[in-house]
Amino acid sequence: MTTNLIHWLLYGGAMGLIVIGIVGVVTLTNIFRIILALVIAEAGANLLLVIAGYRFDAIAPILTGQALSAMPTTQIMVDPVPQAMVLTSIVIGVGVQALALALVLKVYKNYQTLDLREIHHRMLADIDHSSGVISLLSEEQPKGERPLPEPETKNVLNSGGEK
Amino acid sequence: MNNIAFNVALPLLTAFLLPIISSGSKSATRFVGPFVLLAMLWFALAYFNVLQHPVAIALGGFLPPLGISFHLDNLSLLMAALIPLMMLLLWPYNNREGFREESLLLLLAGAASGLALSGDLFNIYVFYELLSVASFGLAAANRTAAAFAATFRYVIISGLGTVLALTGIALIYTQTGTLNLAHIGLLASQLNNPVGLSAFALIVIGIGVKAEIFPVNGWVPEVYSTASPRISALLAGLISKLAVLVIIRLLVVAYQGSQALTLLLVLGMLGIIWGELSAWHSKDLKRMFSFSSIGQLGMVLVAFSIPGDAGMAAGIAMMLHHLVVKPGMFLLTENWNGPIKKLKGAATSSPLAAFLFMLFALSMIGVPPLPGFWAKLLLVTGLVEANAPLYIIALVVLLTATVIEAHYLMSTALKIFSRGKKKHFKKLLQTPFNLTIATIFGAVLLAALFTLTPLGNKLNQIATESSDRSLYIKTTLSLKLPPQVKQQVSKVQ
Amino acid sequence: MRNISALVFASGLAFLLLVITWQFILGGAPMLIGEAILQQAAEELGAANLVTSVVLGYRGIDTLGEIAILFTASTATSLVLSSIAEKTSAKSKPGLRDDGTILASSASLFFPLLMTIGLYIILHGHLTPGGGFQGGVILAAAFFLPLLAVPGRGVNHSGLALVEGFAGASFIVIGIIALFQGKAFLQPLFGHGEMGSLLSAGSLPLLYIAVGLKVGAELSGLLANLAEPSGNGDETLSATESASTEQTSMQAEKTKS
Amino acid sequence: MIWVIALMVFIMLVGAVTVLLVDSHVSAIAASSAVSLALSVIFVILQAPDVAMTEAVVGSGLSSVILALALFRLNRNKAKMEQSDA
Repeated sequence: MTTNLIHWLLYGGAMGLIVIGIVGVVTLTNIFRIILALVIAEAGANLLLVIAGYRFDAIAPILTGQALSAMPTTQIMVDPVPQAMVLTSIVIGVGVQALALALVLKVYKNYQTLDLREIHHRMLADIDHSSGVISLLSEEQPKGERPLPEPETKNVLNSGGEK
Repeated sequence: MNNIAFNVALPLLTAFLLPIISSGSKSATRFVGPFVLLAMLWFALAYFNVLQHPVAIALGGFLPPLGISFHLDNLSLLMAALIPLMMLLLWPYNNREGFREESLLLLLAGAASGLALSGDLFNIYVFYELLSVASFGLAAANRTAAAFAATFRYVIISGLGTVLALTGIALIYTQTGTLNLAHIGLLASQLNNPVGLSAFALIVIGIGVKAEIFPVNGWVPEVYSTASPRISALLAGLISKLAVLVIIRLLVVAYQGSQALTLLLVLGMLGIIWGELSAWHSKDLKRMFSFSSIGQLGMVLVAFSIPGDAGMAAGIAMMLHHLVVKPGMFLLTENWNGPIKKLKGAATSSPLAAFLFMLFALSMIGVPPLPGFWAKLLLVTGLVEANAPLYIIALVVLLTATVIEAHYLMSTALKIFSRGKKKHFKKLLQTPFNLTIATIFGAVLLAALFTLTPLGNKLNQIATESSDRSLYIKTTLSLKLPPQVKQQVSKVQ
Repeated sequence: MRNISALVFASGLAFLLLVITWQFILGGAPMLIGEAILQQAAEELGAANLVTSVVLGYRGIDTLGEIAILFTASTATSLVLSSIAEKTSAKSKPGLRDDGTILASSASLFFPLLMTIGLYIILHGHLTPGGGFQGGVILAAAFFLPLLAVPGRGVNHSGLALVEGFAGASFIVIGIIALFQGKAFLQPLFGHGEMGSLLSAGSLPLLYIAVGLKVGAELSGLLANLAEPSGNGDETLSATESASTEQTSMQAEKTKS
Repeated sequence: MIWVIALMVFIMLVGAVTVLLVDSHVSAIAASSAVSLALSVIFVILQAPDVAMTEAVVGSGLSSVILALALFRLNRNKAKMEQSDA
């Protein structure tokens, strides 16, 4: 009974973290917070992996004391493979997180906002601008809240070297 | 004999050392990258010549289900050879800013080779992540505000995909207790349940971020239109195919049931519809090509969802065709950056570019003698022969998409060939480099036209080989199953 | 509209995951390769910590990929954060607030302590929990602490790059040496030694030292990059100026040549 | 042991929800750090000392430092901007 309960708790915890994290990534609008949500979802996936290698009444996969001389050991150990995988994925997660934060810094410096929707609109406007197409999204935008940079009407292809 | 590992080790080694090399001599920095790529090409081609039947290589000297193995067959070696080839074509030879972009490109090459060769699920995940992070760096390398914002969205969508893929791998591990693809294939019956199938769905959507699969391709138009055309060409042409390769490996080896195929079919159809309709509406070339890339990859997915050799052949043909055509098209946008309306008169300022555009466009639509037609023909016959309601719907979607494709590409072509002011496109003559590369892609396309029969034979051979599930399993596990695993497997089955 | 589709996606996913949880076989996974590795690893590799045998032995190329990912992330981060011309020198701009001498002296007190702990953890990676990654992170902390305490102290980026490059290269070179000895790529070298002693498990401790140094150097570089201000925004093209980057960069190239 | 697990799972989930809902960024970073700490306790219980150590060092240490540094720079940018506005 307790073993069942522990299983449910652990699986529930892992799945809960993944779901909370993904819901956060999908619904949040603050880009700094989105990164935090992503970190949480990753933690959930890591926990799921470690649970996959767990066995009851087993010890950690490290040989100590007597076990060192008496190989192969008689004691049951937990699976080392998922643990190695999780080590890898934790470190990967931190690398991606640092890169994402660097991008956040740059995006904030350029657009002065952390709101993903606004950033998205301004980015699309920028792309339209750079490709010479007038914004297609003007009807979707909250009118009057903040004006978009006026798209230039002159030909971008010619104005390239002017700066 | 084990030197295919160099294809992963060499580029990574060079990338690690590049900062040191560049502080020593700037000119060495510029030559070492292409040199390493040439070496990779040589290793891959050397194997390609020798290989009679698929082989598996145990890395670290540990036998496959325990250690990690590389799987070498015609398909993976073809990709392993195409990676350095494409990189050489799209290498930033005129880059004078520093070593970082070269370093990232080399890391991309190493990761891509690993992804193409690896036969281990978690190893694939690691290389996929490496591929992602390198492409983030390259996508942001333009350093404009829009590029940073687009890359940020790309990172977040990829991060989401990573979590999903990792969850999928964890689920597969709970069901089978192994990570080696061939071993998973051996235990495929364990995966024929809701958990196994949802693991497949999670991995497809997770890895599908790079393959531009329907629900997770929001980054595509933004990144492709903010990154430099060379990087867009690389991401759309090569990297997306590697992600597709992973998906079909998993499909062939572990998920032969119809549900997995249906999932791919539906995702592919949605991709076609969304991509082609958006391309139809887009007003500038870069975004039109990005959206049409989504549509094309949808077609690739639909092709792979056809059961049996026919689907495999059609899929590989579509894949290779897209791999040649789309980079060429992206390279043309360097000079034609701007709204389609303003492309008037482009043909008079550079007839060669206009001719290339026409060639690529016609091939992509599938006009008879061109290679694109034969690829699409394989796909259509495959769909007809599959003869199930869903496949017929897919056929209708495909043909409608082709009509839409023809409409937007041809109306663009009309703009290009119509009369207009010549002065807009003066720059075209000043940057002949990208045009040269695009010409090479065009030449490859034309060369394929004249060698259709041998190509078709080779294609069929590759397709039969790579859709053979038992061959894949036998190849890897013939390296001898460790005794404990053998016992357990016999117990499970 | 976008929000609704996102919510539908998320709730669909949540439902899927919950269904999966319901379907789980309680009582654990089959553990096919795990069991086999537990049986063989000690004999094959001679490392007391079996997780280390998996990380560096059975799945060595994963670890190579992983340090490559860290390297890529730090390269990409510096590409994103640095200025194009790389003219702004870090030393002229204090990154963080000055918090006085107590912090500074305690930081320099902590430096050798953290270094020792980090190196200890790296060196005993094949015997006890811990290893290259954990030790590397602690090394990075040791380097970063003085930077935090004494603002304005620049980081020796070229030194870090040197450590980073050679540590990463030596990991691969150890792998290639095995190849030249007629073994497989990344196959452990040397004998096993006596299980449980410091000098055991063949080349695994060497690999872990390489991993530790590389992780430490890379994370220090990452932290330093994030802590240092990279100019005042003049280096990136602002929103309105970005209209024709490609053309301008082309122009710039032309003028250079 | 079951109580420890239950407590840690509870802390983890509450922390995760806090990360999403709390207003201040600093609190959110603290909450995510708490999630990592609870997670590393669970890893210890699950007989994964290596992973627990990594999670404690990387997840609740390094990751929080990186986040805090980024936040620090964001705030400084904001302050600079407000100055120039005024």
